[in-house]
Amino acid sequence: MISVGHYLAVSAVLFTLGVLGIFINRKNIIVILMAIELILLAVNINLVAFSAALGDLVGQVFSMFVLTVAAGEAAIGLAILVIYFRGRGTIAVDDANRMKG
Amino acid sequence: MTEFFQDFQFLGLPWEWARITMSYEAAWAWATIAGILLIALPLMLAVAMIIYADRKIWAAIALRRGPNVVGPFGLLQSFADGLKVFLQETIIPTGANRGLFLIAPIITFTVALMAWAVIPFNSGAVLADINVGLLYILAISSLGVYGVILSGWASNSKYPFFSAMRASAQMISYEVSIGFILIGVVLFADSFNMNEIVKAQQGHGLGIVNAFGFNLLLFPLAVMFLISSLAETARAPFDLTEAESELVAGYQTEYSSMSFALFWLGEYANVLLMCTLNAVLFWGGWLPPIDWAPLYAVPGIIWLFAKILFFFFVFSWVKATVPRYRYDQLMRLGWKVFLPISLLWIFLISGYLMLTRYG
Amino acid sequence: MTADLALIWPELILTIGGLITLMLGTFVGDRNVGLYQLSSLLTLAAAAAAVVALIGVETTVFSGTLSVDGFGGFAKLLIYAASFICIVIAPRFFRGGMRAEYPTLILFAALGMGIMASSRDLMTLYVGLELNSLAAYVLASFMRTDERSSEAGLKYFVLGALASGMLLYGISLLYGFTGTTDFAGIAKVLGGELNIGLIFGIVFVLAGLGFKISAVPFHMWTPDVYEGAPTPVTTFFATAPKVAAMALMTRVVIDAMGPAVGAWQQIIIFLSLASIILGAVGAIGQKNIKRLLAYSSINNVGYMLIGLAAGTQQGVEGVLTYLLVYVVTTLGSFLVVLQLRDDQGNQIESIPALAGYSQRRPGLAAAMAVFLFSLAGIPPLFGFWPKYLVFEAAVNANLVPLAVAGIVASVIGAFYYIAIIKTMYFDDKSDTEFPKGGGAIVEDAVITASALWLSVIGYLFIPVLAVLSASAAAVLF
Amino acid sequence: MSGFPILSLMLAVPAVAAIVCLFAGDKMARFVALGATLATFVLGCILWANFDVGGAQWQFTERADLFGRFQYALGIDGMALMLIMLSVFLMPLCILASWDAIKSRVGLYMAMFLIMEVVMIGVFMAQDLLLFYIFFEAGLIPMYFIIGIWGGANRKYAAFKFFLYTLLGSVLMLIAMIAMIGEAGTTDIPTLLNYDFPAAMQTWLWLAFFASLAVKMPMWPVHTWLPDAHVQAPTAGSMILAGVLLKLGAYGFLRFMMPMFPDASGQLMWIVFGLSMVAVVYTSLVALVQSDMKKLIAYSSVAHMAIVTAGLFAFNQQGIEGALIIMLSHGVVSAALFFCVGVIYDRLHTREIDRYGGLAKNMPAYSIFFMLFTMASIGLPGTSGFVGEFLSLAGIYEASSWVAFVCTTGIILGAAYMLYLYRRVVFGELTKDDVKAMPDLNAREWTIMVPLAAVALWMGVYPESFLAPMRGDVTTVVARLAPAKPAGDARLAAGKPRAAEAHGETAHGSAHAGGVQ
Amino acid sequence: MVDLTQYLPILIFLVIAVGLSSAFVFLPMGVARLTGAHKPDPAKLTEYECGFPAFEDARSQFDVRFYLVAILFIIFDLEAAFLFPWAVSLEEIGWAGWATMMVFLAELTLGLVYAWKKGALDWE
Repeated sequence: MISVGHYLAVSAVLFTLGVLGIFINRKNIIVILMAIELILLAVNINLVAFSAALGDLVGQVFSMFVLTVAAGEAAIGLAILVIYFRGRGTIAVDDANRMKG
Repeated sequence: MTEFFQDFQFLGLPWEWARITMSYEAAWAWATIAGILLIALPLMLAVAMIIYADRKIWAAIALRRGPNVVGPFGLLQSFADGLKVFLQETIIPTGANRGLFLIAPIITFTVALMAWAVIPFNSGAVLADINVGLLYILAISSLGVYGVILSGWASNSKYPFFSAMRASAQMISYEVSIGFILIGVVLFADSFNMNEIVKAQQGHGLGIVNAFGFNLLLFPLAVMFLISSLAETARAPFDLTEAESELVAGYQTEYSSMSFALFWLGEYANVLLMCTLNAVLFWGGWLPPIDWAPLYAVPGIIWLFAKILFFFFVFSWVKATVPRYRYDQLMRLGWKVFLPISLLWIFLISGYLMLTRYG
Repeated sequence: MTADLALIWPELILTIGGLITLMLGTFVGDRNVGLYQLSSLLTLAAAAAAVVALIGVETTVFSGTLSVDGFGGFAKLLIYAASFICIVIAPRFFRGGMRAEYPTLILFAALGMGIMASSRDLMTLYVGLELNSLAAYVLASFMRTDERSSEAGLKYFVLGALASGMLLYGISLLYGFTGTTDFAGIAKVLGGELNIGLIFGIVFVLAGLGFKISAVPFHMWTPDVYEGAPTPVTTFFATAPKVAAMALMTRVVIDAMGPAVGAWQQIIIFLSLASIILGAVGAIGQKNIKRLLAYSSINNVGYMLIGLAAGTQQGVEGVLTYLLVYVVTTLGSFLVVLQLRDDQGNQIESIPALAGYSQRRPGLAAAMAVFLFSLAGIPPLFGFWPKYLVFEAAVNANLVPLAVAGIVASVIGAFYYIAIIKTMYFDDKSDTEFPKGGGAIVEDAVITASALWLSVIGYLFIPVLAVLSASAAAVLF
Repeated sequence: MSGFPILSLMLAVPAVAAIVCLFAGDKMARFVALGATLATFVLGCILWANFDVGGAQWQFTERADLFGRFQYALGIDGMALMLIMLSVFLMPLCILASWDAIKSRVGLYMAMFLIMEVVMIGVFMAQDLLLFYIFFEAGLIPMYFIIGIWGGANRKYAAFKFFLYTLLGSVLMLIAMIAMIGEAGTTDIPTLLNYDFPAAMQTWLWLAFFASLAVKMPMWPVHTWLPDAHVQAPTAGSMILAGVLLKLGAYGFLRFMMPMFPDASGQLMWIVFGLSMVAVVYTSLVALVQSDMKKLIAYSSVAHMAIVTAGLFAFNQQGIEGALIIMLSHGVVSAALFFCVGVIYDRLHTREIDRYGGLAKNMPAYSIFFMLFTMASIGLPGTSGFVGEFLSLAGIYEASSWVAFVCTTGIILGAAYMLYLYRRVVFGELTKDDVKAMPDLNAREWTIMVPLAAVALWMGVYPESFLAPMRGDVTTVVARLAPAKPAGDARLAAGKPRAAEAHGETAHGSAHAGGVQ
Repeated sequence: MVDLTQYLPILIFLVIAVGLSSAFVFLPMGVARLTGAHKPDPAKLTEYECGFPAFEDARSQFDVRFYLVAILFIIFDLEAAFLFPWAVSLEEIGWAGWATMMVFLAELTLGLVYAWKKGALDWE
């Protein structure tokens, strides 16, 4: 039978992938957006797994909040990316260096 | 699951024998696989036949004869086409992403099949009787966008690309209104389980009519859902994704052989699915139209198929008669008409239910 | 529940007022700056009045997810005041580019920050935080055609989202291993044996919150965002969200993690020291004044964390006083930065261009000098007092090495502050003209008032501040 | 005088004047500043006149609970009175000294000086630890501006160095103060003076205070900011810096470190002695080779302050009284010397010693005053320097003969470099044309020189007027230190009365202690 | 824990469906090689471009309105996620729950109004 530990392991892997995706990726900002979604996905897996294990609905309600907020976040991220792209003409991570110091 | 076994008994297979000779798990597994094949294979057959039907209806309205050479009345036309594409060469353009290019049709077709897992063909005759069946369908049909957009992207060709962009924008636009429309149904049925939704329609209209659609509150939703399902499957008059004059053949332009055929199969499977959803969600599914005992003698699956065929006829009829929308009109309809109306309707329906049922 | 609604009037007012402002902008048009400006300012004033009306109430609402208390009230008043100023100063900065979204977003951010400050449940914490962050991301990239603005927004978004992700991951672990999202419930469990899951949860939550208050090592976004964002937005970022995030951090640390001192104190101490030192060192050699103020904010956050690290009521009082003084100072200094325009009306952000500023605009230069000395914590300017309070709390909590390290690093900090004063007062006049009449009366009044307050006059307010911060901090203990 | 808040008034007059100056025109600012400083001086004289010598330790106390956590508490004892007098006396002279020399941003300049005055007398008046700290630190800001804006070519560097050095020192003192407040539970200085801190804590507190005050003093090796600051500061800035600001450190030693941490002072006095010994010799030698007049005088200040610290840590009446007199004397004399440099700097715009020579011929009055102050700096009997040096050396000798020996060497070296300076500037042939063209003192310069000279002589001839108010306080400190006082190596023995029938002088030793009376 | 066995048929279905569609894609490719229909040549493998070689990369910029639609979709579709659990629990949560959701919908509508007035819903 699948236990909470298994879910935790999966979510930890996803979370790590997401964080690495943000830090290692040097090419495309869209990938960063995806990595962020991956992190939130990991969180949701955690929340739902805990919720089920604890027999407590709070985790699932929380995951709904995460879900919707993630949607808002993705929308805003995409919007900002679009205006960034329109100004700069590139979405490469390394090109986001107009400010230095 | 017991119900599941029982409901397939009418097919005359010796299930009892299977249960004697095998362990429960093995019998369950074989029965499930058989059930899946019983859904998938007839579905493909049905798709072949409705492509033929589509062409015939269209031809008839245009006062043409349609396919009439292969087999009696041209009945085998689709099979001939199928055989032809099967033997064709699969061309993958040099600039394409090979992997994605081939995965796209697989996704489209897989997804088109998967949605059927929760469709109730008769009382309890569901492959997976999950409590969030409707959500599952929403989720699976959303995945269809991936097939479209991947095909357009992977082709690395202008027309497929534009077509894919258009198609996905169109699909997600209408998905929004579909989502809100379905809330209305769920409010009335008080369940996400497809079977429950069907059962909730028993005697819904004045105690005799087995359909949500005759409810004055739900009828506008039924109409909007029908139109949205046309748009969602990119059927005429919303077939802008493959508007030949602008986009050649849409996102499948670069495809050939069986990969090409898979898009067609998937598309028609989706059309059938949408017809089924119309039937199940608003028009009583496997219930007879009138809540009158003799009618229940006819197996539910027959009623369902009849309703599906009716809606398919409507689809073809519309395709043959309604002129194509412009893209801006299409978007306008989705965002400025259906979305506000469905938002309003959620308010109306939930308010009505609070006053009458729960208040 | 209806009774609960009467206790969240500030939030309700902000929600409704925000929506009204948005609709005004939508239907009346962006040209009518005065109208939506007025509605947003009235909203903030009304919300602040509601907070004042609720003084003395100490209870929880909505099944204990939000608390109505003096601590939240203190933070909210500060947040609303800062937001108020940031709305007032905007039209002159954006000139033709002012849109109704600006006050709307500020109102929604203020709403989110209010929720942050009064949350006592992980769920309200998250919702408030995100409401604030989402509005902030958009604000950062508010000047759509400006490359730096959009880049600032992008960086803020990416790192902010990462921070929320980490925070959430920590929250999910805390929830899973304590079985509740309620701060008090969490504290009860943390009072017992700590397992690895809980430790990870605490670390991730603190890391996420560390991002929001821009504590080192989670500060990377701060200089870029401060530099790139439009100046009124930077002003906003440097003030209100700092208050909210710091209040939230305090609540989480004291209320939810209180019993697990061993687990969080080390982290806070590390964050604090790293922020103080890096904030001070990083600022040296900066040529852009907004960037420099960003490092200054990192540095100051480090000092606030000293008070938090003490974990005592005295420490929290110090943090609150610090926040208040810091907000006043920062508002003042950014208002001065806002007035730096050349004769074409272009914004000037380069520090070398400030050479000889004291001869061109003596009043503004004097005010800026007051703000900078105050940020550096040099007596007799009032910036000294909150620093004293946090150090006192740390010393009394037996964190003498932390206090010593912090105070020694403050000398490094003083170096770059006085370097700007050097530029303004000692250097020969630069070519940049700073035409007069740059500031509206309101801005001049705010600058004058805050400069005066931060000079010796502030000391007269210590008794008031002490009562305020003590009654606010007492809620947590 | 009872009840009248004269101390607050003394703070208020220059503070208000400073604000007025900020907004006034150049000419107006000069007169406002002069008027305010003179008014403060008059108030100071009233203060002295009403000071009850031998009365309560703390007089003119004012107390107002304005700040909640600490008090607005003012009050003075004899030491503070004398140092306040020094400040208010020097201030009008400083304003006069910069009357013509400062041409740009006069209002700001005058405001900074007036703030400086507030801060300085505030330090001496403060009866609350935090209030003291605030005043103590506040001095940085106006001095930073004075050096940085109106200083010489390298003024920015000097201003930075001054600011950061002194800040770094004083922040450690702040931590110590916090710990003291936490331990004693009060910020009231008179209470703290009698509070016995645990011995282990005393050591740390002492070291923290020492770190701060040693920089302020300045003691070797943290004195390096001083020559830079002096050289770059305008004349009046140097005057006030040498005249008063350096005394803040010594005041801190005497007010806080010694009475509050007597045990630690006893244990760690070797640090002070060691550093003082090095300083007195080393800085004197450095002063010998200076080619810049101001730098030379700055190093001489460091040497003098080293004698002050050594005298203070002698832990006996003579040593401390001597140190106090040196402080006062040095306040007057070094300010006067800096002004002397300023006078010729205004004329020739250089401080290079080699650029001058033969001034005795064309500036006789100037030469006389310069000579007087040089002698006072050396410690010629009859001038203020002699009294202090003699007393403190006597005290030091009682504590340690070796330290006394080294300090005496320093004083001899001091005579060497000061006379060498004087010879090169004033004597010799008047060869350079531009030097020949220099006029003698004008009326304004006379006005400054005369009071300075008068006080230097007064202090040398009748020091009792200055010692009397302070004696009681010194006794208190000595009593407080007595338990911690280590045995000296001087093997003092009470002199044997020659015979009972002689002049009846029974206590020759006590006459020794009394010094020149 | 929730009984996930209900979902097992779906998993099996997924395996079969993927197998079936992969077979449909890859089998003809093999068959074509066997029958000799597989005869690629460069002209055949170029992408369709009305008869002449492609001028530029097909994946160049496209209309920003598509992004706008995507953003609107994310917002509206996922906010609907709150409606699903609400719709089936109306009985338990009563008028308070109903009113809360109506407030939420009202705000959502205001969002729609805003997008509408700003022209985000206009394709032209």
